[in-house]
Amino acid sequence: MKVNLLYFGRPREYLKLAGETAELSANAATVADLLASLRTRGGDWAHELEETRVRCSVNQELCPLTAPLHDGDEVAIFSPISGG
Amino acid sequence: MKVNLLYFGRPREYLKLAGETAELSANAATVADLLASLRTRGGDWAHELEETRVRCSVNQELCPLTAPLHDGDEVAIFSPISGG
Amino acid sequence: MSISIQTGDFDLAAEMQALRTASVNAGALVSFVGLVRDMSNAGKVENILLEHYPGMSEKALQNILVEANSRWQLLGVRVIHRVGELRPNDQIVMVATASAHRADAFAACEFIMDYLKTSAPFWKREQTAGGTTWLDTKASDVARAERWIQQGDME
Amino acid sequence: MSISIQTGDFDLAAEMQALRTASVNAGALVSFVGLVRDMSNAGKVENILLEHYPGMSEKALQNILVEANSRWQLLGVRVIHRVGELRPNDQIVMVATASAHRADAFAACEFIMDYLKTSAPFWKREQTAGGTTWLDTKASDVARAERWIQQGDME
Repeated sequence: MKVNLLYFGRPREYLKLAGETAELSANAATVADLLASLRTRGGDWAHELEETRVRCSVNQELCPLTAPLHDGDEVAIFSPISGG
Repeated sequence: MKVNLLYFGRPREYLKLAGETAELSANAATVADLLASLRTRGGDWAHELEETRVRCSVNQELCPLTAPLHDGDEVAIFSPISGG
Repeated sequence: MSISIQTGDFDLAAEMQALRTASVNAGALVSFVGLVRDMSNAGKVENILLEHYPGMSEKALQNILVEANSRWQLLGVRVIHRVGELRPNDQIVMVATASAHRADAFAACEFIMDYLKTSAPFWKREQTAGGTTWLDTKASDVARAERWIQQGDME
Repeated sequence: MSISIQTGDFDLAAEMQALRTASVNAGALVSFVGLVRDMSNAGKVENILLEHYPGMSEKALQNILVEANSRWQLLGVRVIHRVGELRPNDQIVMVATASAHRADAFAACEFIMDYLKTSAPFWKREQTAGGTTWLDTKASDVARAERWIQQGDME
């Protein structure tokens, strides 16, 4: 399945990427699985996408890393929010 | 003893008086005693200065009607406060 | 800390700008403005008359601000209370607080309003078609002020 | 209810005037303005960069305002959040509420700020002489937001 990935905050700066379309294996059932898969790219990816460093939303709703993924989801990966 | 009496709010309007110097008998030991003495003037005085209708301050501090009086005190009698 | 009791209107914008300028390294500004409502329990309000106790009103507000400063970290406080005849939608009162953090600015602003309502000597006389009424202290204001009571302070 | 996310500054005076005009029979106006502080844990702040998630940020603020309206009697709400590069003492965010009574106006304004801090997708990157840092969510903000949690709402 495919998801539309967006990056914000620290990962967006350090990975030098605002977004991408990710093709996931059927095993990547949750955001945590997606992160694990992205970390295999190594280097900054392994470091910046550690579970304790990131938060996520699926289809523009904040959710835990255990949130399930479905084909076509808009998934955003970001550092802890700090607005206001 | 003498006290400087001020009226504010409803009693000031209905008694048509902003203030006066009151000569009190030694029996008028508290604000409540002072009010009782003023009510003997009758008419609007008896009505407007009923204990449930008024609040008071002595020397510009809010206080209960049981507050003691001393010679030269500035005593204000007023309706419940309602600013802001 | 600055207090004004005045018949004239006030300019919230100018007051907030002055507070912001005077409050170095403030991170949070909170303001409250109270307006004359055009409907009351007695019907359509034509005007209100605001009376105060000169001398005591300034002192009472000053005491409230001293207490607020002792409870919260404030960088600035401004209070303006109007007196005299006011009409519906007119501004009556303004309380503005500046602090490094919003928790302090919010709490102090609410505290000042709650105590002002119940312990500062101001009186409102409301005029409707049915005549004039001196308003009573609201029970809800008393209850709000009592939330702030701590052992040993402001009896 | 009106929300803006913008790079430009805002005029608190004009916003409050507009809110007051639009909020018929309001008795209470409360505003909060958040400013860039010039000192942080990392030292003297040179600037901050505010990033957001276009689409989600508006939606998140809208959800917070809907929830505030369901909890309190509000006559008007205005939220402005700036994005882009800001300097010390610049305005970052404004929340203004109008209500018949101040309890509702105060509570809603604080609630909106507490939820905005913890659930709206904005990020701050602070620049000091030591470099840049993406700020973390403050534990105190999380604690403040949790005060509002009621059974059955906003999980």
